[in-house]
Amino acid sequence: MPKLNLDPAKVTSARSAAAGISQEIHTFIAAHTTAAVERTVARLFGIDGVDGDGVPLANRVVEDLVRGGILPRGAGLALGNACASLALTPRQAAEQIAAGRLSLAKIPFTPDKARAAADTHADEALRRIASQRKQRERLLAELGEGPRPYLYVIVATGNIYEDVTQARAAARAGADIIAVIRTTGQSLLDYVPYGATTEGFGGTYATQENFRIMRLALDEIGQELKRYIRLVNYASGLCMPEIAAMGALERLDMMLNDALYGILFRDINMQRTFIDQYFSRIINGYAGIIINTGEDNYLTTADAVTAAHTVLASQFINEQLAHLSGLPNRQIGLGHAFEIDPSLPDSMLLELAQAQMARQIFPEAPLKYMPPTKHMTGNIFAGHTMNAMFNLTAVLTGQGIQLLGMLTEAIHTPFLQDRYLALENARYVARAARSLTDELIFIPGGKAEQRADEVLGQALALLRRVEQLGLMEAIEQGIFADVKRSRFGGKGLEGVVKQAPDYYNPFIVPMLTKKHLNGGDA
Amino acid sequence: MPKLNLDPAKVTSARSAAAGISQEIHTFIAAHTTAAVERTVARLFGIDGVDGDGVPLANRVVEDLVRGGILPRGAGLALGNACASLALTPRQAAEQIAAGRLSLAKIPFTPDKARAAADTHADEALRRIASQRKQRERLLAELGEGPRPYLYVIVATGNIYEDVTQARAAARAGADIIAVIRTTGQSLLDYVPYGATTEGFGGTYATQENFRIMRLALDEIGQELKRYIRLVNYASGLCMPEIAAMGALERLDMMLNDALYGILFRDINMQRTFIDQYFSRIINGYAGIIINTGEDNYLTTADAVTAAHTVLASQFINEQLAHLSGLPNRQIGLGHAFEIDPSLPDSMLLELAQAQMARQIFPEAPLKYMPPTKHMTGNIFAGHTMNAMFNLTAVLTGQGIQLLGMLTEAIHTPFLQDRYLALENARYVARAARSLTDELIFIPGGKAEQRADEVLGQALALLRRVEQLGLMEAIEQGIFADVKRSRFGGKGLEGVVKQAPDYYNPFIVPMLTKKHLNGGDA
Amino acid sequence: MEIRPYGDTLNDGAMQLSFTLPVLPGAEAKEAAKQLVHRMGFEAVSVVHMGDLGEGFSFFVVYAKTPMAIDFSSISVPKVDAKQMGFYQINEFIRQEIGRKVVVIGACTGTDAHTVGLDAIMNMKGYAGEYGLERYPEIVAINLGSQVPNETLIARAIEHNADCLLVSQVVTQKDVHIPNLTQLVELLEAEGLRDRLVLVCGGPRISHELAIELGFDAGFGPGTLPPHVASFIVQELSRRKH
Amino acid sequence: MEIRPYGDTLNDGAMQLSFTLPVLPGAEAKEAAKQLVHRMGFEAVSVVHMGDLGEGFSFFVVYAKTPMAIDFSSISVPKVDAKQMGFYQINEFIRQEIGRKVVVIGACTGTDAHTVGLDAIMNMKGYAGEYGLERYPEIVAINLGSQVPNETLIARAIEHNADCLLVSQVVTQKDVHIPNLTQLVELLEAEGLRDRLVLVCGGPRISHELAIELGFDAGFGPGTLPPHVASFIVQELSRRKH
Ligand code: B12
Ligand code: B12
Ligand SMILES: Cc1ncc(COP(=O)(O)O)c(C=O)c1O
Ligand SMILES: Cc1ncc(COP(=O)(O)O)c(C=O)c1O
Repeated sequence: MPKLNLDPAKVTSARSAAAGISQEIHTFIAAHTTAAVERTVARLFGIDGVDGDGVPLANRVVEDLVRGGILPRGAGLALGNACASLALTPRQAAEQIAAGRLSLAKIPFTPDKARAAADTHADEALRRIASQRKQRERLLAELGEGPRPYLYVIVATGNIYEDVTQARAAARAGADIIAVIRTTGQSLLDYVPYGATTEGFGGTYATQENFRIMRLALDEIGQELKRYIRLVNYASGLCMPEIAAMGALERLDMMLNDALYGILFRDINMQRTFIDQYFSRIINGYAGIIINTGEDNYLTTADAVTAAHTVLASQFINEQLAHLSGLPNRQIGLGHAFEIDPSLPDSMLLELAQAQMARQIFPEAPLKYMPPTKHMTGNIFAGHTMNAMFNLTAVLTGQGIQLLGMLTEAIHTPFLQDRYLALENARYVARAARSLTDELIFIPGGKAEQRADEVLGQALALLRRVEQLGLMEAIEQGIFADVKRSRFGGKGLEGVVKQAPDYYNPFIVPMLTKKHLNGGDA
Repeated sequence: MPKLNLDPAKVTSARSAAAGISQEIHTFIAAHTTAAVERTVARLFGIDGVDGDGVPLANRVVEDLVRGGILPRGAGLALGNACASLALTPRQAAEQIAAGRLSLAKIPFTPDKARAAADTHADEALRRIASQRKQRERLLAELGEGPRPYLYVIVATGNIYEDVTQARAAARAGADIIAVIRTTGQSLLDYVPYGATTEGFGGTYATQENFRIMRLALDEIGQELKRYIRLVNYASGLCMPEIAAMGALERLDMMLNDALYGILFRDINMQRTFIDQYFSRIINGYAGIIINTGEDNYLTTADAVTAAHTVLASQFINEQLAHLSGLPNRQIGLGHAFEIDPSLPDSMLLELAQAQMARQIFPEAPLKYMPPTKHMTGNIFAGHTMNAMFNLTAVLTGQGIQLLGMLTEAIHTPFLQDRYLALENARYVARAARSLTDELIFIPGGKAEQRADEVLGQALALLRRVEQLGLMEAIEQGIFADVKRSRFGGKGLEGVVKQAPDYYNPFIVPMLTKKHLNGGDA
Repeated sequence: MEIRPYGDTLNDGAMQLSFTLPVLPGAEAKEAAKQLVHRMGFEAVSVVHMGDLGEGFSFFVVYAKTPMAIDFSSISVPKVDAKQMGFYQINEFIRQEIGRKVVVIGACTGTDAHTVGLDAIMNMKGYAGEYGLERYPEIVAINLGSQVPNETLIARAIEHNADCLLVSQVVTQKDVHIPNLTQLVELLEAEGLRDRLVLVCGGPRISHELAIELGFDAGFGPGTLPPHVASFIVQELSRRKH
Repeated sequence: MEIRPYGDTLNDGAMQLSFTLPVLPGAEAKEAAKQLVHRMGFEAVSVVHMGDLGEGFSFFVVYAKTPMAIDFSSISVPKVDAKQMGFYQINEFIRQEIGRKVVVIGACTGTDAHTVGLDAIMNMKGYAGEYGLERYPEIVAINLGSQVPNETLIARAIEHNADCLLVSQVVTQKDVHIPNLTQLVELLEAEGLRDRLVLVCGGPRISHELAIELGFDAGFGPGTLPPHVASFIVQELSRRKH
């Protein structure tokens, strides 16, 4: 569907406003850390597992740092110090802490040794992640993958073993990507649950063991089908960087990771989120994981026609923040959605214009295109038709990642048959219409072009306003998604601390510089 | 969806080959008549009803003509003669014939009086039909109609009263056109059943009373909805002109009427069909009824990709034959269909190319576009998606009449809910995409254009071959739909007779010259 | 009046079903599908589609006829007991019959984060052309938003001396809403607050009947508009006063 | 092995239904839909959509759970009793075991004009990559086409001294195929021809079971290929010879 004629000057201005916004927030981020960031360092040092009360050891470590007042120095140094001083592995140290037999603040601090030990332990983690990344590349080369847009479906039974059955069946039916949806409420937990789980509501707990179980299942079926099947889970929430680390270790391929989602939609404190997303994205970037941003969510509360520009503005911000975390464009799966009220005339024209506009403004990004959800009703037949129009739009505009709509969207998380029908719908439409992408063009100056120009103009104006206000202030004023959040409100603020002058996170630099990944960000 | 670049020379050549084919057949037609044609004259003279054995009076009259050896002179003269000589109405004459009390051949023949009486009785019929036509025009002006493409659905319960319920519901759900499908087997009856009927299989008997019942129901609902609802039935079969006459009298708005359908798909003798179709179309033309040709049927036995050109070739022939019957382009609803195997790549591209090609080659014809049928399966969900793609193609290429696909096509004649879902699907797609028609263009020289050119070229070659062979010979060779029919085989040959030198059909000239329709064919 | 499903002939009993069976597709699977539907009492069972879902599952589309009928005249549905009033009428009613502002607190409770439905009822801008409760001059509407623990909701109710609680529950997988709603009633009873409050819940799978069953005063499902809810609240408050 | 429908958890019994009731949409109609499905033995009945079909009809989409299970191991499906052979094998079999050409006459009988299915089995060009019977050197295949009265079919059978009749029935509305197929068997029996012929029917709603029930020797449904049919015919002929 070649080229809407967009004003390149507007695109450049919008991008530079977003860069300004991101830079400003980055100054704040760079001076802070959070409980979650430090738990992540602990996890990457190999501190997995829970104590007798089921509390993750990583949490025990950070509680100990807080108690000892040395969280601002970072878990890396504290653990490095302990390991070096006491000749323990980080895991052993953590177990002793959990048992109440060790307190990190009480160990005399020898900065150089601490730092060296931290770097050593970090390096081990980096090697594990790098090897997972290389394994992905090997498998992709060996098995190949489906054509774009990749077909993305969710499993959400609440039980990881049922999820496996459903995921394997979906892969057979043509899915390229499986996302294991998370149970309600997990994003507000300030720790990551542990082990294989079978009890979730509207989704399945994100645990490292669940990641591993699903990765194994998908690798198996991928071998059988001779097609690499990608695995997705959610980073966003109070444990954003921790889950990103788990994903990196277990070779997830994509992660939901939005700089604003937690703030706006989960009332997580904005300072906490900004700091957490930065490190989580560094990890995603290093691991070769594609992030999925959540702009689709705006349109579940706001109107898709009048709020279209907020999606675009947020995409620009997410892109710039992602760049600061070292994510290359091809790992930035910006989100958008087919959510225009189907009772409106021209809804298909407007959707095509919006999708094509996003495609052109972010040409290298594997855009993640979300199906109709809020206008889906219990009329599964009408819903299936809407999904067909969505599938067509995704193919015609060359989206990167196509999350398939379910005919039962308004009813329940997908049944096995719902997902199958969704894949059948998408595959038929893609097969029938794929080459129309190169066959049809928009007339110059037509309604589609006018609409895209209008949305771009509004997004630019919005970004300029946000740049003036600063992002935090803008959110306080309720500029995004009609939601107002205070800088000091929301969940998780207590986990935010200013970095001490000698703060050190042994992962930031090597990850940003793509250590062990010969060929830079390859 | 503007303009494929088609070679106008090929179009002109194809049209002129079709004109040659039609002219040749017309010479044959003009020298013959059939039992059905003469029954039609009798019917138009007001000879409705059945005798004690349930045999239609019109059949009794023609049997009498056959017995008396005067069928070649035509029922018009014979009845005119009887009425003039015996001071009877045609109906009274027919009743006496049926009672065995009168034989037309036995009445001394006074040609001038006979002809004058025939003209008088014909004129009454012409006035009735003309007034129905004007009533339609009045209602259309008063009530208006839906936007194009008109949404066309079928009812086929077998019971005219259930059909009424279903038709009224369909009109409320957005249908513009209701077709009452005929029971299996009716097209092979050499008479028209009588009265209201409640027992059909796969459809409902076409009777004049059933026409009347449905017309009334649709007029009522049209008034309520302030939208004129069109009524369709089938002419084709052994009673083609008779049913056309009934349709004219009861203000049907469209009739299935194809010059070749009966020959190829019902093994009706070709001579019989050619003669019958000529007069039936004259009646349709005079009554302002849009004909629907049946090219879609080719694709139920042949492959829609490799046989695409046979559809186009047949459209050209149907068009030219229709012109010879005095049908203006805007009453020629040429048929075609969305029948490409959905498992093929690019099916949507090929369908769009074909539909757009037809649209351009017959710009004034209200093309009748048929939905997928043969690739529909019991998977109603997959079928509903195919129907959505069909609906989109219909809208994008500006078809005139859009026959809606049913998700249960492979299962049963439509349930109330099936039709509702079909209308909902079509209305959504039209609303969403209507303005894309003007927004998207095919790239010049692309696959769609190449495909259209290929099909046009093949159709031209085929038409040239048929022109050389003559249409009858071509059918004998099995050139259409892979079906071979002999000139002397099939049903109904016995009803074909050569016209006597004094043969007279009092309807041909006034109908062709649109008598009583002030303003010519207006 | 006995009624039956309708396909294309009155009382033909025609119905469409689709479902999955945990067996590989094949003649036996198809027969199993047919027998299963037959065993449910259906007649003329026609398995029109069998698809391979993979992993040893098959998908079926079935048409069948039920001989079952239902006496439509005997159906009665418990309905929210309140006269429908509009925005102006409701405010006037409060002024006349209650004589002070009505305090309403809303929340999506438990882990539910679906605020759109509750917002439709409460937000200033309202829904489908009807103002939300925040716009009513005689109502003090406090929307606590998403993922509010029952305990927090009760604490706020006490703090603001609320007249009415509005609870939204949208996620219903594995019936997660039932214990959550039940727990709220139990907590309120334990605190002796239940009778002081008009207790209302809503959501796409909530019916008035279910709400009553769970110990609420009213329940509102899909398509609810703010004045429906407000009408009930104020009339219930006035009833209790008298 | 007891099996139940599967939604997202083994044996959850989840099924989807849709149907129409002859009542206006409304709370009572929805309740009627729910009760009807409940009365069929379903549990957890959720009416997720009610649509207005006009003329006093409502459309419902329902999800519900059935407690019903089926013992899969007890299912047995009568199958056409013949070893599958290919084109060459079949012709060889005829040469070896029958020793003369086999005469097969096919027709779409009654008012049925759906020839595609029968043609798929008989036509030279065949279907889905398999030659039709006309291509078999050892078979004389005569296709009478559509809308053939049973009487005509029998007359041709006598005329050609047929070994086998192939009858296609596609239109099944109001079960019109049943009397039509039954009448053929009766006519053949009356003429004393039944046992001299291998009698086969086919069509999208024909199963082997139904065919047997109606007095045919075999029945073939959707997806049948020419060699399936030919394998049966020749083996049945050979069985009868011995
Ligand atoms: C929008 C949406 C979201 C948004 C919510 C944004 C927001 N701020 O609300 C986002 C994207 C965040 C989201 C997330 C999730 N969602 Co969600 N979501 C939806 C969706 C698409 C629409 C819901 C909606 O807004 N409806 C519109 C409103 C107006 O309708 P309503 O809620 O019925 O409200 C009306 C009435 O019910 C009533 N009402 C409602 N509440 C109340 C309260 C009172 C007191 C009264 C009087 C009346 C009343 O009045 C309202 C107006 O008429 C539905 C699917 C669908 N199409 O329905 C899924 C859906 C509800 N979500 C679902 C799920 C599972 C989730 C997740 C758990 C998935 C995941 N694991 O990530 C998450 C987690 C959320 C959480 N913790 O709860 C499932 C629930 C399945 C089930 N039956 O349990 C659904 C059905 C989708 C699906 N098929 O999987 N979701
Ligand atoms: C093509 C078609 C037509 C074409 C037929 C052209 C032709 N020459 O055959 C035309 C357009 C003419 C037509 C007309 C009508 N049709 Co029609 N048609 C269809 C359609 C779309 C496809 C059928 C088909 O060709 N299938 C492909 C073949 C290969 O499959 P098959 O028949 O199942 O055959 C396979 C097996 O069953 C088996 N088999 C079949 N026969 C035999 C015989 C033997 C001996 C053996 C061994 C095996 C065997 O082997 C075959 C190969 O595997 C179906 C809908 C659908 N998608 O199924 C409707 C359908 C069959 N038609 C239907 C109807 C009602 C009609 C009409 C009566 C409508 C009308 N009133 O105008 C007319 C009248 C025809 C008549 N007098 O019978 C209904 C039947 C409803 C019902 N259940 O009773 C259907 C289901 C459509 C619908 N939903 O309304 N139709
Ligand atoms: C970016 C992003 N993160 C996370 C989620 C899910 O978050 P939660 O688990 O809080 O519902 C979503 C929602 O789909 C999302 O878009
Ligand atoms: C032109 C035409 N006439 C008639 C028919 C129906 O004829 P019959 O009643 O013989 O099935 C069709 C089939 O749909 C048709 O296309």
